[in-house]
Amino acid sequence: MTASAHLLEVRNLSKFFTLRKGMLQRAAGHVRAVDDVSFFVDDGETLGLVGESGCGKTTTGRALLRLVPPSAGEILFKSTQLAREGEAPRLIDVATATEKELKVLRREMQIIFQDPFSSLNPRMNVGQIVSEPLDVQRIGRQDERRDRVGSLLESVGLNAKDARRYPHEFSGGQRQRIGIARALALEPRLIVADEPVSALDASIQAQVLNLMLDLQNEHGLAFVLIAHDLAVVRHISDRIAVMYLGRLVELASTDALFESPQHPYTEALMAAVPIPDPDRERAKDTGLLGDVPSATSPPVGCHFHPRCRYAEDICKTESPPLREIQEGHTVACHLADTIELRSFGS
Amino acid sequence: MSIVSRFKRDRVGLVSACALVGLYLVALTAPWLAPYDAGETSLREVFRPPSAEHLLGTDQFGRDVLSRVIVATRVTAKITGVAVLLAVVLGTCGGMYVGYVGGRLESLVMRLTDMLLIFPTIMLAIVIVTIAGPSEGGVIVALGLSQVPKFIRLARGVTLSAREALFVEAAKAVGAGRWHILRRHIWPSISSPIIVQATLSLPILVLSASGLSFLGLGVQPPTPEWGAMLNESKDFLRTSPYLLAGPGLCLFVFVLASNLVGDALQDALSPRASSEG
Amino acid sequence: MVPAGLLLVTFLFGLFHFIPGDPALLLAGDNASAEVVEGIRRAYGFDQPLPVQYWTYMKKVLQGDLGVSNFSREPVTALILPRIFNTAQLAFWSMGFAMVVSLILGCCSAMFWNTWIDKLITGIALLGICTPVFVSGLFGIFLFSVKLGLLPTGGLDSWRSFVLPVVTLGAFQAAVLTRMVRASMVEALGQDYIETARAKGLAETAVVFKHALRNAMLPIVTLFGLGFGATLGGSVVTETIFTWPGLGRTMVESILSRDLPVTQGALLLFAFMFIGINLVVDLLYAAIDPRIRFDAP
Amino acid sequence: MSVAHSDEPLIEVEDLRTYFHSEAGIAKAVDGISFAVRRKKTLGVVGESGCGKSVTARSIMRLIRPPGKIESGSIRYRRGEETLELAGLDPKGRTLREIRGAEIAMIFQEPMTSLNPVFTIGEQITEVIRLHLGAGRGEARRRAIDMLNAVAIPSPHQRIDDYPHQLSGGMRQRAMIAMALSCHPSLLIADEPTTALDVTIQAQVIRLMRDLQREFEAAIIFITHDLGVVAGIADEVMVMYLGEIVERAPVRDLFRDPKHPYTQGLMTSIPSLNGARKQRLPVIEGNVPSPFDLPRGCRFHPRCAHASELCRERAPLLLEAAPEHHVACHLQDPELA
Repeated sequence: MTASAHLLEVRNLSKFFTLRKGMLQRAAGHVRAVDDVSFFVDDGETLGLVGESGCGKTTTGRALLRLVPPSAGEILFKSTQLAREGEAPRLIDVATATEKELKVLRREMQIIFQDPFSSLNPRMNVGQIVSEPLDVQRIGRQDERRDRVGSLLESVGLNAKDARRYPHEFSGGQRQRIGIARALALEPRLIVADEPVSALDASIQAQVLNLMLDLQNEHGLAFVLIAHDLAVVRHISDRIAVMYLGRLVELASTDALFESPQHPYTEALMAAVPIPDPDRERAKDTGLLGDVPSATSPPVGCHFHPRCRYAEDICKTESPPLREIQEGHTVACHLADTIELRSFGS
Repeated sequence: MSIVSRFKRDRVGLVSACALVGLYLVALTAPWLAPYDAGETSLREVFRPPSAEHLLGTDQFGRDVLSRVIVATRVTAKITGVAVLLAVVLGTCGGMYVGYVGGRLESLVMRLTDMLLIFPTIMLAIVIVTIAGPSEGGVIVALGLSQVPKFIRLARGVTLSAREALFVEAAKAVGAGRWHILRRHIWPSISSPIIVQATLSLPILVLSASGLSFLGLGVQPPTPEWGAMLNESKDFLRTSPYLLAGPGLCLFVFVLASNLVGDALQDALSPRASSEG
Repeated sequence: MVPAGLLLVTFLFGLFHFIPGDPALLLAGDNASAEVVEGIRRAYGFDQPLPVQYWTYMKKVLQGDLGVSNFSREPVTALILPRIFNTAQLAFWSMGFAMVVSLILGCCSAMFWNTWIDKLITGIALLGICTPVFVSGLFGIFLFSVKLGLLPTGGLDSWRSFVLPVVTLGAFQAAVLTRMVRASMVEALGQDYIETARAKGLAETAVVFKHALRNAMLPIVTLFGLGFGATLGGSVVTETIFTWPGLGRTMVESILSRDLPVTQGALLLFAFMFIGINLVVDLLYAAIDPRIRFDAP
Repeated sequence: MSVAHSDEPLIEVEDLRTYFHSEAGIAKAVDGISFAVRRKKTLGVVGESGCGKSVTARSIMRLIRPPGKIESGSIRYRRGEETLELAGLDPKGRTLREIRGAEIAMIFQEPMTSLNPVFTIGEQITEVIRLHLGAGRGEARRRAIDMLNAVAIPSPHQRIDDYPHQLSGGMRQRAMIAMALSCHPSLLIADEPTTALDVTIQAQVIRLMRDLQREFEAAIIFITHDLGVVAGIADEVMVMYLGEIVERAPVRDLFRDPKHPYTQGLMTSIPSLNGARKQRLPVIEGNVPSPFDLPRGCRFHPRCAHASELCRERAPLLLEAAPEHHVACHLQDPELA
């Protein structure tokens, strides 16, 4: 394995949940929350992961850090911490890493959460919250940690004195900054950001997005940004992966995806984004039918076919494989070559 | 606003907390406080109605009721205090453990506690007393064990919800181990609901302890106990109804005070109150 | 239900063995001769291996044979069965009283939340839960039987015998349940769908008694189930106060006189009553909660 | 304020103040707002959390619960020939109950919790039909099925007997809309009706509401925090900040030419589908102040890049800066600028 590999490479990741019923907890069915998903992330880039609720994007994000143990697949991370001094980084599979390795890996991959209210322990003050990673990993002495917490808080736009205050004294945007400071404490190289701005007001959302961009520029951080808001994802992602009912349906660079979406679901998703322009918003046609089907019994064939206006017979029986249409642009649609989809490029 | 200051502003809670503390002080100093020896019989002084000499009168053996009531405070305080402690320790440890570990053991324990919870406290206590024998120790064990299912349930519930909380996931994401999470995140969430439940269990235990004694299944005579005293008094209702007053009133005050303290603590510690304040 | 029953019978079987001392000695009494004890040991099969004893016991219970009383030498079943009816009557009327009172007071309290009506009702309920049945019962006897001579002090002769026990036991449960009904109703009245109901133009009574109460009924059914159990438990004390010829008093007397077969039988019947109530509650709950009714496969 | 148009507005709110009294002080959730809703038109209300947009809606419905209270102001509702003063009515009284659900209906953000879980959607829809239209059981059921059909719920004959938990989020919100429109109200108040829904479902629901408005000829007050959503449905938009209206204009004027620095800030700070990528967004600095501790002068001044001494001292009035375009900013006041 060479050092030139991607920072993170996910191969055929799957996560099944077993539904249990009754007193004896018998297995009553499986939910394929994540179904054979593959992608990679390079150093310093942002990969956006979009889809509607229940598409498996959050489970994917948690599986990357093994907060949810994956059912199958590999999650290869290029670790410098686990490599020997002076040697090339070592590729390690997060899915099968030992507890010890995992703890070291935590320094290199971190997560920030959607809900800035429940992700901070209300009984701990901000200083304790932000220094928790340092305490757990036993980094530095007590006073060094305190200084570090101060500088971390300042780097996310808060005051070092805020360390003595409690989460409920802060607004939503400020809490999200605290969560980011905690994630930054270990100087990770990859941060999984799970809907980091969707609980925030519009004017605060921009502040947090700016902070993420600044941090990326300063530290060369890589992000996996999980979000349902396409405009947000487009704004800070280099490449975007679209998920539907546990499967990856399209993956491309942001520009390519918007200029020539290849999957009808991507098109529908883009068309549904509300645009703050009365004339364009009213003129547009959002022709997506019906609701997202239940994840416990997804449609046979292409999961999307009952809602797809282009669907043909083959879509009802055969599941489309993911194939590369252009370099770096993959799509899982039988009809990708035959149908003409709208462009959303500027 | 802090919990202490919220509690302090609750006048009723404060007064009842003082009353409860007062009762425990009485319990501690009972032998010195009692004007007479609680066990001293005097055949010349049977059934004296309340007077300056015997504020609550004397009973069928000529014993001073006031002194007996005071010493009984000590008995009740001891029994219920130790029983609550037993239930808290066993229930909290058990509940936290099964809640955190989960799996088969958890479902087994929870099914068992669910089953035990459908039996009223006094029935469970009666069963255990039947086994352990009617004595002070037996009553303590019976009452303590009868409350354990409640605490297991509570501790497990809080542990489960804390375990699912995002801040625990965040802690796992920075590499925190099981012990760190239990100590730093789960234990702090669990302590206040347990304290509230313990205070709310106190009146139930006081009632059950005196109920057992009333039935003759609790503390045995001649040890003074409110329930047992009430049971004895019932044969002399026609002639000496004043015998009811002392133990009845004490029971009422103890139960009222502990109920009010429990309610006040619940209000002060509930998350709703802290988010509004 | 079946596993619970099995567990119970096992437990009661174990009762003999949990109790310190020789079971045969217990049955025979303190001053029985060695031959008598030995005879009992053989008669009861205590000399058999444990699994055999267990199997015999199970078989007997299933056949309705709960053994013979140590003292009266009557079959336990015959001794106990008429008592169950008396206890059931007491519990039934007390619980009925408690349900009616607590529903009315609890709903009133929630409807006039934080007004003087609410405070009055919660105050009365608080006093109620702080007065144990044996205090209020004795006081009732003193007032209505001794002083006024209106009602009998105990026993079971006419409808007048019911008044004091039912009211004493019922009032305590009513106080406990009023607080819980009120809490459930306050909770239900705080939900979003209440705002929807008000936005539809419904009168406040329809909002409270249709939309809120129907939802609050879910926890209330459970509470009433637990309350019924507690009433049965409370009947033990109540029967002792009012010398009521019920199962509870029989059980207490048997414990005091160490009449183990009777204790066992009474406990078994009590336990089955609790389990039965629980079962009814579960069924009722499923019947009124559409989320359970329609999720079953 | 003069009414420029011949047709009189359906609802006229004047200087409405709704405060919440608590131990921490008085929260002025709505503090002196005036606006009008015209028949068959949609008024969009935009603002961030805590700006008072939901409290405004609930004040009109008189659904404010203690410790909240309408302190002053008037809400005039035109009902045929007469004009009713909603702010003066008894919130539990008969007149208001006749209006609620029948003439003014409301839908809420969370379709899961705002439908009663123990009644079928049919029972919940027929309840309001029978209450206000006096219809019989069969007639009400027929109407309910028609309404479910109108909101595009597939196989309404079966769906009508479903409980809320058996429907998806989008279907539940459609059922809510069916319930709200079932008595043909003249005003529908929609409080963030699409916020809890996925984008594709949101688009469907908004389209549905636009179609239904034409069919049912109802006026709508549409509350949202999403400028994109409001652009798609409103005829007129008012932007609220900390209990006050900062700008009110016809929808095209507002999006073409936002005049208040707050409105401008909101528009530039959201990422768009065609703007520059990976660049810092222009932001409104700082946080929304606590409602218990409102800034003096213009409430937006601590976050405003153009704030002057005047802004710190004196609160601006909502004035007409262009035809029908009202804005509350000293910079737009010709006498002061």
